[in-house]
Amino acid sequence: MSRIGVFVCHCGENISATVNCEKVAKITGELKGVEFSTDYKYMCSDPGQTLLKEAIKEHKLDGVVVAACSPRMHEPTFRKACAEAGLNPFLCEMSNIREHCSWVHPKDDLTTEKAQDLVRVMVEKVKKNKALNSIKVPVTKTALVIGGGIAGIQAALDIANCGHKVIMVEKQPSIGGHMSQLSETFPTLDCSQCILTPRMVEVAQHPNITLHTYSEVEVVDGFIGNFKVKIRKKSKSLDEHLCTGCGLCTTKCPQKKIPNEFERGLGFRPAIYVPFPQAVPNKPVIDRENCTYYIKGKCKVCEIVCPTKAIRFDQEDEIVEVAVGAIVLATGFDVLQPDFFPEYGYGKYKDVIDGLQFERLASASGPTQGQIRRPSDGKEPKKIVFVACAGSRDPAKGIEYCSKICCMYTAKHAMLYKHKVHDGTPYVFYMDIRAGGKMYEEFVRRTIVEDGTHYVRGRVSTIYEKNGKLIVRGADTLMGGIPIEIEADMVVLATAGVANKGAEELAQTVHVSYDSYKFFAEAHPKLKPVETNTAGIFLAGACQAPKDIPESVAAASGAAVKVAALFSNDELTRDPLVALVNRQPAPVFSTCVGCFLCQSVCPYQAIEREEIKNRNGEVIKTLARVNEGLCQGCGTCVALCRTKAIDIHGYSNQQVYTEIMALLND
Amino acid sequence: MKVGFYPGCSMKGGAREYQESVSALAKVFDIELVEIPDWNCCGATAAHNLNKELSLSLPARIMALAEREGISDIVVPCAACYNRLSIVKHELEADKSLSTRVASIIDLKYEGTTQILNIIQFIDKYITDRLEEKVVKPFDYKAACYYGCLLVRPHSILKFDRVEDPQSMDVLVKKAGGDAIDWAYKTECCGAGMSVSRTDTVARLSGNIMKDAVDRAAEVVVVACPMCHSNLDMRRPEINKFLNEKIDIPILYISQVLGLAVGLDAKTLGLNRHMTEVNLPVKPVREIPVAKEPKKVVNTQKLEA
Amino acid sequence: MQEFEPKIVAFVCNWCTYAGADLTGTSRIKYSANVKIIRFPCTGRIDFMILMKAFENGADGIIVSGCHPNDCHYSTGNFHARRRWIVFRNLLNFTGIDTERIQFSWVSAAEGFKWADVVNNTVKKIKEIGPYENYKKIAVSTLFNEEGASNE
Amino acid sequence: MSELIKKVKALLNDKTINVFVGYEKGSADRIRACFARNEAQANKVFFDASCTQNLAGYLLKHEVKHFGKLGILANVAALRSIMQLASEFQIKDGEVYVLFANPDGTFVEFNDFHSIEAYLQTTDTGIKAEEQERIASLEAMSNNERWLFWNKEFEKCIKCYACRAACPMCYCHRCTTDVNQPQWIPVASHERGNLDYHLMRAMHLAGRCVNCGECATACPMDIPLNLLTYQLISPIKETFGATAGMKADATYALSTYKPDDKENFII
Repeated sequence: MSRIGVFVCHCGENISATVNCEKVAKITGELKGVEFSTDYKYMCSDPGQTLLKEAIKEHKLDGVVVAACSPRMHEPTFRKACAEAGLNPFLCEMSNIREHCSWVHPKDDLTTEKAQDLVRVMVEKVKKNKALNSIKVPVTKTALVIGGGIAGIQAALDIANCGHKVIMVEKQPSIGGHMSQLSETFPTLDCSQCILTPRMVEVAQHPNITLHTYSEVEVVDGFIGNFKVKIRKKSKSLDEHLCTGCGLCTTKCPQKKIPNEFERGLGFRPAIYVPFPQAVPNKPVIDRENCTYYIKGKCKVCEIVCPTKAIRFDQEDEIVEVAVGAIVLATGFDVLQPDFFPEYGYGKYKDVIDGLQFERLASASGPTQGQIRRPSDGKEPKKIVFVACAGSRDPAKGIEYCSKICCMYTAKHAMLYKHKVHDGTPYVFYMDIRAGGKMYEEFVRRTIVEDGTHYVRGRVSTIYEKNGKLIVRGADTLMGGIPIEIEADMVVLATAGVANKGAEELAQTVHVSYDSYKFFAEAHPKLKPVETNTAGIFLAGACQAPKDIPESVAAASGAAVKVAALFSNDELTRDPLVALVNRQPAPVFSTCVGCFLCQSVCPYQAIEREEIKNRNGEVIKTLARVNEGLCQGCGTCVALCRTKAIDIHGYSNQQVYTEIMALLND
Repeated sequence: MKVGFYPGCSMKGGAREYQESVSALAKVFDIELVEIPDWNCCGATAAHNLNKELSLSLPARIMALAEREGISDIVVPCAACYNRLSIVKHELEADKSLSTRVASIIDLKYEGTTQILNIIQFIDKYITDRLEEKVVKPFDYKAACYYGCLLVRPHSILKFDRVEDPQSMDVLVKKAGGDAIDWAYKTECCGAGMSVSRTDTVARLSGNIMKDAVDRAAEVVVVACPMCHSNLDMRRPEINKFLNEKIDIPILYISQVLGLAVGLDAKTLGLNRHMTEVNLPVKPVREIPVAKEPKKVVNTQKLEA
Repeated sequence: MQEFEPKIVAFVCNWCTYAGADLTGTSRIKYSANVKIIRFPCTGRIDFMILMKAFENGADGIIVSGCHPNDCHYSTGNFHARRRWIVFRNLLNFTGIDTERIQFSWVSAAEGFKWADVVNNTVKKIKEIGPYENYKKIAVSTLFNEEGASNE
Repeated sequence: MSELIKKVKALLNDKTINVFVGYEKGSADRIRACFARNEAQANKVFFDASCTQNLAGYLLKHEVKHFGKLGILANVAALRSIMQLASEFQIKDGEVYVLFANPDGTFVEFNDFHSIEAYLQTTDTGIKAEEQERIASLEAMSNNERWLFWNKEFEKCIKCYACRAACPMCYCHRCTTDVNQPQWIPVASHERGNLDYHLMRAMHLAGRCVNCGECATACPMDIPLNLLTYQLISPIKETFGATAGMKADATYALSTYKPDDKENFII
C-alpha cells in the first residue's frame, strides 16, 4: 500500500483565484494510497519546501505529488527537496494546475474538478514510479581531434593547455590545412604562414599532444567518455625516428613532375616529398602511386642518398587503437571541382583558376614567389576578373547556400593583385557583398575606393577564349542589366566551399548526422552550435559549414571548452530517464526477439547488440541493449517495440497506461 | 516503329526543309512518323502573352489527341513548339485542378502520358545507336552547333544536358563524322521573333553569333530550331551589312547533317530551300573505320543546290 | 438536458507542445477545460495503443501534438511519429473508427495561441459530433474492470 | 514428383539439411505440412497446385528449429517471408536451404538471398484481384458501415490466436497480447478485446505483411483478417516507397522516415 503525499499550491492567488485548492487537497486526500494531503500558499518557498520535507519524514511518505505550476518550472526544485528529506527524487511528480488549469480556465467547478483530475492522474502515476539513481559513466580524459587545420590545431591546443591529453589525426603528411595554403589573411593582411606556423610547431612540441599525420580514423566505437578508436597510420615508407628531415632525398628523387597538391597543381613535386617547407612534421613521405620503385620495382635513389638510412620500402600501414573520452571533428572543407563550371571554362582554360590557386600565386612561398603570373604563359595579367559566387547561391547547381568566405577573400585577392600589379585592372562580379564582421566592410571599401577595383553587380553567364584573351560575359544589374564583356587575361573563380571528400563516410564512421550538403550537423543551430547529436562528439571549423578563420578558431575554442567541461569530472552523471530492454531469467533472457527494427529509430545509436552465450561460448540469442550513456530518453523505440520488450524510466508503459486509466475513469 | 509527329506551323511553311529532312532521316532508320490528326497551333509566343488558359489548352489539346491515338512519344522538331508542349505538360502535371480545368476546356481526356521529344532527344532515343553503322559519307566539316534558347531553357523543366554549355548536338555531329568546334555562342539569343519588327536587333545578335562561328573557322552552323534557322539564314544580308563582312557559310538543321552523313541527297533533304546557298567545299575522302564489311567508297561529295 | 461535455485527452511532447501549453497559461489565453494533458518525452514515445486505450476508457476526442518537423528535441522522434500516425489513421479509417475525433497537430513552445485554438476547435468539433457512442457501446457493455488487476 | 522426393532424399543423405519442410497428404488426402527427416518421411513429400500454404511460418518455430538445419519448399509468399525475416535478423543467408516450387511445376534452388531478391523482382507479388475488390468495396462504405462490418466480424473471434500462430511474421516469444503489466489487450474474447487485438496485430504487421493470407486461412471463424493488413500495403508503398519482403536488407517503413513525408491531417 502506497503512502503518498499530495501538496496543493495556491501560488499566491495564481491558482487559488480560479481553483478551490482546499477542496482539491481534501478530495484527493481521500484517494486510495494517499496518506497525507494539504494545501499551502507558496509550495516553492522555503517554508513550503520545509512543509514538504517534514511531511515526508513524519508520514513516511513513499511518493509525493506537488500540484502547482509547470514541472518545466519547479520539478527540479521539488525533486531536490524530496531528496533532501530522504525520498528518492524520482518518486516525486508534479501536477500542472497553474499553466494548464487555473490560468486558462475561469473560476468555476469545472476548473476545480479538472485540477482534481490532474492530481489524481499523478497520484496514480506516482504509484508506479520507481526509485532511480543517476547514471554514472566513467570518463577517459583524452580527446581525439580529427583534422589538423587551424580549427583542429586550436581545439587541440586549448584542450591540451587545460591539462588533458589530446590525440590529433591528420590525413595529409603535414598539419596546417587550408590556412597554410593562404597568402595573406583578411582584413589585416597579415601573412597566413606567419601566424599559423608557430601554432603548428606548438602542437608538435606540446607534451600533451600526440600527433598522427598521414593517418585516418577507421573505426569509432563506444560512447561519451568511453570511445574506442582505430586509427590507420598510412605507411610513409620512412623510419621517422631515424629521419632528420635533411631533405636530401627530396632533391635527388628522379620523379620531379608530379602535380603538387599543396600548390593546387600550379607547381611540381617529387615522389618523396614534404608538402611545403614549413610542414609539421618536417619529414618526407613517399607517394607510392608515383614512386618509380613502387611502379617499376627499381630506383631506390632516396634510400641510397639518405645519410641516416631511414627509408623503409617495405613498411606497412599501422593500426593504432586508442581510448578517448571525447572527439572533436575538425575536418574542414573543400572547394568545387572544375567540371562544375563548363560555362566558365574552369578546367578547360589554364588561366581560369580558383581562389585557392590564386592564394598560391600570391603567396611569397608559392610557385611564382608571390608574383601574379598567369599559368598558361607566365605573363603578368593586366586585366583580371574575379567571379564571386561561382557555384554558391545557385539552386540550379544544387548549392543554395552562401559560402560566406568568398566576398572577403575576393576583395582581398583584388587588393593583393593591385598591390602587386600597379597598372593592372581588377574586376569583381558579385551578387551581393556580404562583409559582416569586424573591419570587414571597411576592408571591402578600401579595395573599391583606394585600390580602384571595379565591382560589377551581376553574374557571369559565360567565359570563353578568343584571340588569347578570356572573354567574360555578364550583365551589370545596377546599370539596368546591360550586357557587359570584359577581355581579361586571367579569371579567378570564388568557387563554392563544399564538404570535404569523404565527409559522409567519416560521419557514418563516427556516428554523427550531416545535412543535405554533407556538412556535419550541429545539435542545435543556435544553442548547441559546437555539439553534435551524439554525446561527446563536437564540431570545430568548416566541417560544419563554410567558415572563415576567426569563426573556425572561435568554434574550435568552444568545442575545446565543451571537452574540458566533460573532462572536469571523473564520472559523468546523467538523468536516469532512459530506455531499457527487459531482462528475464534463462532460458528466455528477455522478451526481445532481436529484430532490431528499433535500431534505426534511435537518433543516438544507443541501441546495441548483445550476444547471450552459453557456457561453451556459443551465441544462443542476440538481444537489443540500450546504452545508458548514449540514450537521451525520447522513447521512440518503446513505442515501436512490438513485444513491449523496451520500456523507459519515467514514462514507462505502466505509468502512461495508469495515467490514462486514472484520467478517464473518475 | 511508330512515333507521333507534331509539325507545327513552321514545318508546313518556312521550314519545309526541316520536315523533309526529318522525314527522310526517319525513313532511313525505319521509323514511321505519324502526324497527329487534326493538330492545332501550339500557341507560340502569342498565346501565353494573352491568355493563360488558352496557352495551356492549345498544347494540351495536341497531347490529348496524341493520347487518343495511343501515341506514347511525340517528336516535335520545332524548338518553340517543343518548349510550349513541354512546359504545359509540366504545369498540368504539377497542378491537377488545372489539368481538370484544361481537360474540360478542350473537351478531351488528358492524362499527360505522352512523352514530348525534341529533335535531339528523338534522334538519341531512336537513331543514335544505329547511326554510326549507317554513316556512308562522313560529314567532314567544322561545325558550330547552335542550340539557341528554346531547346535548353528553362533548365528546371526541360533538363537539357548542360544548360550553359550543351553538348548533345555536338556529340551527334561528331558521330556523323564532323568536327564540332568549341565556341562561345551556343545558347546566345539570335533575336528570335524580332525578325520582322526589329530586323536591326536580329542583325546585331545573329551577327555576333555568326561572327564568332566564322572566327573559329566553322564551315557550317548546325541548328535545331526553325526560328534560329530563319534568323541566321534568311537575315544573312542584314547580318553581313551589320558586320560589314561577307559571311557565306550555310546553316543546316541537325537532321540535314545526319541525312547527308547517311547518304541522302541534297534535294531530299531540302538543302535547295535555304536562302544562303549550301555550298560546302568538297573534301578529300576519309577512310571510314568499319569493322565488318568495308563500305562503298564514295569519291566525291556532290551537293546539288 | 445538460450540455454534452466531451472528455478529451491530449497526448503531447514535453519539449514543444507541453511548453506551448505552458505559454498559453502564462499568456492567460482561455480555453475549454474539457481537455486534459498527459505528458510524454516525445511524440515518438506515443504508442498507437495509447490512443486505443483512450477511446476504450471513454474519451470522446484525442489530441496528439508535438514539435514541428525538424524541431524535435530528439531530432527525429516526430518524424517517426508522423509515419506511425499516417499508417494508424489508415487502419482506423478502414475499421470504421472515427478519425475525426483524433486531432494531430504540431504546436511549438512559442505557439501558445495555437494551442488554445487547437483545443477550442477540437472541443467545438467533438461537441458537434457528440459522444463517441459506437466505441462506448463496446467498451461499456463489457467493462468488468479487468484493468483493476493491474492496479495493485 | 519423384524428382522432388529424390532431391529431398539427397539433401537429407548428404546432411545438407536435417529436416525438409514440405507438403504431404494427410487423412482424407488433405494437404498438410510435413517435416521430413528420413527416407521414409521423404517418400511422402508431395507437391501439386493445391499446395499453397506458406511454409515459412514454421521456420522460426522452436519445435522445427531444434531439428537442426532446415530445408523448405517455398512458394512466392514463403520467399518473401524469408526476405522479411532476414531483414529482421531472424534468418541468416545460407542458414535455410530454399527449394522454390515454380508455378510451372519445376523446382529451383535458391542458394543465396541475392538470387531470391532477383527472382522476386521479376514475379508478381501483389495481392489478388478479388482481395483488392473486397478492400475497395469496404473502402467505398461509409465509416459507420465499416464499423458495423468489422464489429460483426470481430464478434465472431474466439481469440484462439490461430492467426498469430500461422503468420510467419508473428514470431515474438511473448506477444503483447500476453503482457499483463499493464494488461494492454483484455484477455476475454469480447468485442473490445477483439477489436484491440486485431488493431494491434494489424499495426504490428504494417510494413511487414507479405500478403500470404495465412491468417485468414487459419481463422476457424472465417474472419477476413488478411484485409486488415493488406489494406495498409498500398498506402505504405505509395507514401513511403516501401514494400515488405522484397529485400534481405530492407529497412522497415515505420523505423525510417523522410523529412518530407506527406500527410494531410496534422495541423
